[in-house]
Amino acid sequence: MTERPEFVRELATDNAFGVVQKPLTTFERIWNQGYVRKAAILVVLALVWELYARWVNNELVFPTFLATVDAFWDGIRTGGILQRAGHSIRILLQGYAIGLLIAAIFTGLAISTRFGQDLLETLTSMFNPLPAIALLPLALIWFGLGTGSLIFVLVHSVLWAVALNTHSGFKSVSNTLRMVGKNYGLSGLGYVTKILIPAAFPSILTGLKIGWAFAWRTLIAAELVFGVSSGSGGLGWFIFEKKNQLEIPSVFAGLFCVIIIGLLVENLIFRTIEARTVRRWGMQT
Amino acid sequence: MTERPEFVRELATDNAFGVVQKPLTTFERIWNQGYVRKAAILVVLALVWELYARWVNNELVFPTFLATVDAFWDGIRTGGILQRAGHSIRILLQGYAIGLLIAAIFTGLAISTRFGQDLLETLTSMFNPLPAIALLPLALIWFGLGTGSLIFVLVHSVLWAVALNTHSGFKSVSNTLRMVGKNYGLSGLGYVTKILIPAAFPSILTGLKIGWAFAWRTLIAAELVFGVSSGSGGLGWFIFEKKNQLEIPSVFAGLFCVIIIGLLVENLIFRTIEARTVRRWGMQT
Amino acid sequence: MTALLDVRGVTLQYKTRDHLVTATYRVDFEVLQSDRFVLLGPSGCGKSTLLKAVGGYMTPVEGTITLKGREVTKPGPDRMMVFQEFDQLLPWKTVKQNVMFALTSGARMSTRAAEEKALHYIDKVNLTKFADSYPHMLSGGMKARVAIARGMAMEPDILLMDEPFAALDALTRRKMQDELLQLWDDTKFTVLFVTHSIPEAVKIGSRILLLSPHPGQVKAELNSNGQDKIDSATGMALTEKIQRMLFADEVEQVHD
Amino acid sequence: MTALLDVRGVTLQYKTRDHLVTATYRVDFEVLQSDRFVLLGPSGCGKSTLLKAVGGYMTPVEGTITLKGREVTKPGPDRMMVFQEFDQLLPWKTVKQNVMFALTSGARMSTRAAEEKALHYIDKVNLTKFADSYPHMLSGGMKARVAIARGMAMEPDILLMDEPFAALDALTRRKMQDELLQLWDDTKFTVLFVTHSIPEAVKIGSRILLLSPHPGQVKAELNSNGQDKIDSATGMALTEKIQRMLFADEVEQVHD
Amino acid sequence: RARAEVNEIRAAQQYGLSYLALMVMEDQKLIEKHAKDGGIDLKVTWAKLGGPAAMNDALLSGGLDFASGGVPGLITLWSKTKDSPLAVKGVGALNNMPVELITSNPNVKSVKDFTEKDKIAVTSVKVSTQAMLLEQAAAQAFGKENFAKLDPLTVSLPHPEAMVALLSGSGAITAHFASPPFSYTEKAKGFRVVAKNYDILGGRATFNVVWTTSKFANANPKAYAAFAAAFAEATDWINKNKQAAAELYKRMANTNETIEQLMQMLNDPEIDMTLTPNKTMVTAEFMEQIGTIKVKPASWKDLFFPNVHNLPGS
Ligand SMILES: Nc1ncnc2c1ncn2[C@@H]1O[C@H](COP(=O)(O)OP(=O)(O)OP(=O)(O)O)[C@@H](O)[C@H]1O
Ligand SMILES: Nc1ncnc2c1ncn2[C@@H]1O[C@H](COP(=O)(O)OP(=O)(O)OP(=O)(O)O)[C@@H](O)[C@H]1O
Ligand SMILES: [Mg+2]
Ligand SMILES: [Mg+2]
Repeated sequence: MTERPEFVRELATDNAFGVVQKPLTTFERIWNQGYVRKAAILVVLALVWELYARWVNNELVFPTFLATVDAFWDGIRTGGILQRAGHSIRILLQGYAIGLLIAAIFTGLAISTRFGQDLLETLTSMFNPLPAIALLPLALIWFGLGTGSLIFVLVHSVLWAVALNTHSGFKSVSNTLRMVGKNYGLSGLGYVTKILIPAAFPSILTGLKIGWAFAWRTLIAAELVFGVSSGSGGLGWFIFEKKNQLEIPSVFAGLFCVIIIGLLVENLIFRTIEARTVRRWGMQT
Repeated sequence: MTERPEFVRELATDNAFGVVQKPLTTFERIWNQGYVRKAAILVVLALVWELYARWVNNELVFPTFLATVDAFWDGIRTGGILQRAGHSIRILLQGYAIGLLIAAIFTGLAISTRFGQDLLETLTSMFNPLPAIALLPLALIWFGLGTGSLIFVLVHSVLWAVALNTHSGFKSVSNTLRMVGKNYGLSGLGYVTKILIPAAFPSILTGLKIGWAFAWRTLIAAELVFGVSSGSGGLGWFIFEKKNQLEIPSVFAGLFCVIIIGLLVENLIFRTIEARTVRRWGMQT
Repeated sequence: MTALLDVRGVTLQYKTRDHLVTATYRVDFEVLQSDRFVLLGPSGCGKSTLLKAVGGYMTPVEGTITLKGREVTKPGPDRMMVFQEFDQLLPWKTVKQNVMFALTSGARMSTRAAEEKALHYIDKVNLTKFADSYPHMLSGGMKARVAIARGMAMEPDILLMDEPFAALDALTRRKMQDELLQLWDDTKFTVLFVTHSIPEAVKIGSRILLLSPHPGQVKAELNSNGQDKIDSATGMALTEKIQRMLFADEVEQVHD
Repeated sequence: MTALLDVRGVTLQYKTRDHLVTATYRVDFEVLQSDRFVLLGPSGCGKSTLLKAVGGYMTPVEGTITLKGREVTKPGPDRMMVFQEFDQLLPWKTVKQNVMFALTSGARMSTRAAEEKALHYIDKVNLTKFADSYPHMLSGGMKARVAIARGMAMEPDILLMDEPFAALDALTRRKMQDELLQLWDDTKFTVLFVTHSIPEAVKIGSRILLLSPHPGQVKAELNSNGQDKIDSATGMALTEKIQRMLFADEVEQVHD
Repeated sequence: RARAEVNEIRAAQQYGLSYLALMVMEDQKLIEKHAKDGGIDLKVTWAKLGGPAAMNDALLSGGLDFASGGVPGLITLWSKTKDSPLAVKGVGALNNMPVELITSNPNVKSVKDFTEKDKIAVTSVKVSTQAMLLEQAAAQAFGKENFAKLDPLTVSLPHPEAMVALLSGSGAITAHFASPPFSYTEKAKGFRVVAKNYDILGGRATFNVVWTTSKFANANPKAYAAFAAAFAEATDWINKNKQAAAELYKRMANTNETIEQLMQMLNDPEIDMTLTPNKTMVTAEFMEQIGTIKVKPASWKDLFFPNVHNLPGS
């Protein structure tokens, strides 16, 4: 084995470090756009819906995609589906916000005292499995009929899911980060908001998403049961009414509206938050 | 400033390192038991319930805790509340299991391909906000009246919450652990089960808890819609029946049963899992 | 002159479900004002644990830790800590924000003053170009340097450093050591320093505590003037003396 | 003799939302069978990145990496990696299980054989007493040693080690270095080794690659026989020669 | 060639004494008996459903053969399906039952006296039988075009909750459009009846009906005939054996109501268990007037299958 020669080299200068990119094909470049892929998925789903509905061929049970879009369009022009949706969203946001607030208080307590943690765990395991109907009597006592009761039920559907996720996120925060936070002399609210919340943000975001979805579910279902007075009424009521009149395409139009709102919220709001926070911070890939 | 003297010491022998404990008072020792604190919380809650119900003083709206326990006891002895609960739990477990399975498939896809991720994100944001009523027509077309449809609705309530949590957990797994897993030549299923799942276990556990709770909610509510086909019917139908018979304490006894099951499952199953996994591994405090 | 930090008979233990680990056993030492106090000892002997106890993160099962005459019960910004772990930077803040945040919330400084100071120390650790990068975009050594900058910028009563230079290359390490000594010359702060390197201990420390292997007990306490002074009695350089002391029981074994 | 590992004109870049960081620029080197190849360079110069690229975790934007004539495209157990990070152990497995798992899934060994081998190497890194502890119960240096045991137990074609000894005290470090050389004597495996310590590079390495500061470029490649040989031309010891080369531009600055 | 008939039929009840006839059919296996008489073997599956939504979906998707519910529900279904092969029609009525608007507000003597302060509970706003009765009452009181005048006062509330809310005097509602047994309890507490379906519709009126699709009836004439015969026999049996019927109900519904309470209902002269559809056309005409259905049936016989055409319906 001959010894390899040693060597010393000159370095390239600073301005030589350009970006070197392997070129992509046009298809790759387009396909790399998330919204293109998602749009493709949506188109396929719509197609499957259309074809399956045609095959089922029962407008009264499962209308086609086109009939639904038609009814949706109609609902926008004449049926005030947008006002209905607006009405629902208004209530939803109130319930969501209050739910988040209470979840914040509970998890704040739970993280700072052992008793708070026991309390949160016990309450969550007790109340989370209870359906909205179980709250009806209390809701009626406390808020009477109407928006108050609806919001109460919404809070119930948001609160526990968000609290569970947030609390579990808090508990998973690395010991080192906790120690760093304490080192700065942070405690109580400052510690929670400046250390725990950002550190547990991926979990919290998931909680927010789940809470958001379940708030919708609950709202739609609850509008049928709870104190809808005929003047107002949101999307849930719209769906129920149309269902009773057997205007099934309109029923699906109502649900379609929920789906669209879901897609918009996910892609405009949650994605943006994700990109600006956890993704940017390297906390999620 | 006088220089401090240097020194060299003899070491104590190995057997000197006993456990040195500061003694705890009896109260502290008892209070340190989690179940004691939780029992205390439960007692206080029961007391609050009892007192508030007495103050409201309206058996038809909000029966007292004692009346509920009485009715629960009665339900066990004569009303077959336990069989009803058993019936519900059987269906619930089926729906839960299937939901978990599908969630596993979806997240498995989502973590291994970019397209899978888009698919999961899109489907979740579309379907998660839809209430069970929206699935009624499809459920009936596919499964007819009966358990099949109930399970379908249950799957819907479990699937998305679990998938969201699991997926977000997977995405938060540290880059180093991912690289270690890949280094062992793991890929596909092995990579997911041996690296991602344990690494994301805190998130997954939260998903399981939320899924469990929402399965209950959905089941109770769905049993009202789907009712009973041939046979006894579950807890949801029991509650509906009793409500129609205005036996409000029995209604609360049904809900009480749900609460007790919730507490049992949390404290016997989920706590144990937690203690044996994430807590033991130092992944949660 | 009374001690700034007085560690007296401190036994530290970790209790886990199935284990009880004694990390240090009846350790005592005194750190005086403006000491550069070095903890030296083999891996796993309880150096980090001791530092955490001084930081207020652990309560001794036996013995007391007093700082300026008051018993240490909880963490605080008067004892700024540089941890051994790479994940000690807040991932949601850039390099600059990480240092600034320590200053604004720990030292209660105004944003402007904090920014100026932060940039000053970031420059000292040679990371000006990366001031706006997030921690996950840094190499291991760069993260360590940010933590050092953060610790130094705080200018605390006592700085607790756990192997801060372990991830640094020879050149950067020397620079950082010099910066630390420079800063000490300027402000005469007190530092409690854990290291694995004997030459570093000799260079940085004014007083060196040697710990025995797990569980850590005090083996010796020595003075240093930073020059690897020759011991008059034995004629050995300090480095060698320490080496002998630490490796005493092992030398034969290694040569087997 | 053809190269086992051939790194040719490799440029590595990190693309983030608002930054593009070039970590290494057109680096080439060849690692022969049974080389103990050391990467030496200042903090942030791209050593870890280079190692990750060889590990198959990063694709060069320019240039190629070939192992045994085949281009590296993905990670695999033939290139066992010891990372720089402390969190490289699977937290849900004990020390023993961590090593065993690598063997059973990476090297496809039977459980019995894996257990025996795992215990053997755990003993070599002096952690027998902690074989049933979980990683979160270990000190920084102990974690590093488990990772070393795991890497060595795998006996891969090529072992990639990123500052494995940085967290170890002088004594433990020396022991580990000796173990590594001992193992090399036995099995003549190939190792690609990143370190910050020049003496360590000289002791461990048979060939040393010097990298320039960020972004890393090849500055020199030197031979070593582990004895800190005196260069016949300049009369300098190898350590000194390397020191000069690395610090060349900086010496005045440091002395300012 | 006649296609072979189904060997299983599925029928659904809702909760309450209204559906007693169906319970009798289930308990005494009357359909099976009549099927055997007609020469086929039939398995019958009974479902209990909580509400009309599942009922409709199940029937229209083919998961259910016989559904039951209120009159407006049948009329809507009929109108929506009359031009399709499904063509839903009634098999027969379950009963005539009084449905009464009961108020706790002493100032309300008739529907004209309701003010914005009042809240009227109906099972669901606008679409339920009760809501439609209220609209008809309003149309009679304020003129046809003002049929919706009282709608803003209505709130959706299931019967049990509504009754509790009324009795508890919480003020959440001041009136409840109730059916037995809830109306009994409320009247017993001294609350006043201000309107009643029998007055609004002009006589005894059908409350609940059983229906199926023409598709099913045409394809399975024997099974249909067996159901119809069983239905008739069950209705007959109840009228002849009230005590036994009450006991049967108590057993089947697993209720704690006493036999006396049940007998009180069965003996109530206002309640008839009869197959004959009554006043269905009044509702149908009203629904056409307010545009809920586009075309009304030419006669009540359009709404029902021929097996009840010989009865004195309306
Ligand atoms: N995930 C990342 N995203 C963006 N840039 C990165 C990332 N990881 C490393 N870098 C950059 O790449 C360069 C080289 O990093 P690398 O970790 O390879 O350095 P290193 O030589 O290992 O340094 P050290 O000795 O400090 O560990 C650094 O300038 C760093 O800022
Ligand atoms: N969280 C923990 N739970 C249980 N035992 C622990 C924990 N952390 C450390 N130990 C144990 O305490 C002892 C001392 O650990 P420590 O981290 O203080 O060592 P160290 O001196 O800093 O070592 P190193 O130089 O390797 O960092 C070790 O034996 C270790 O096993
Ligand atoms: Mg340590
Ligand atoms: Mg590195």
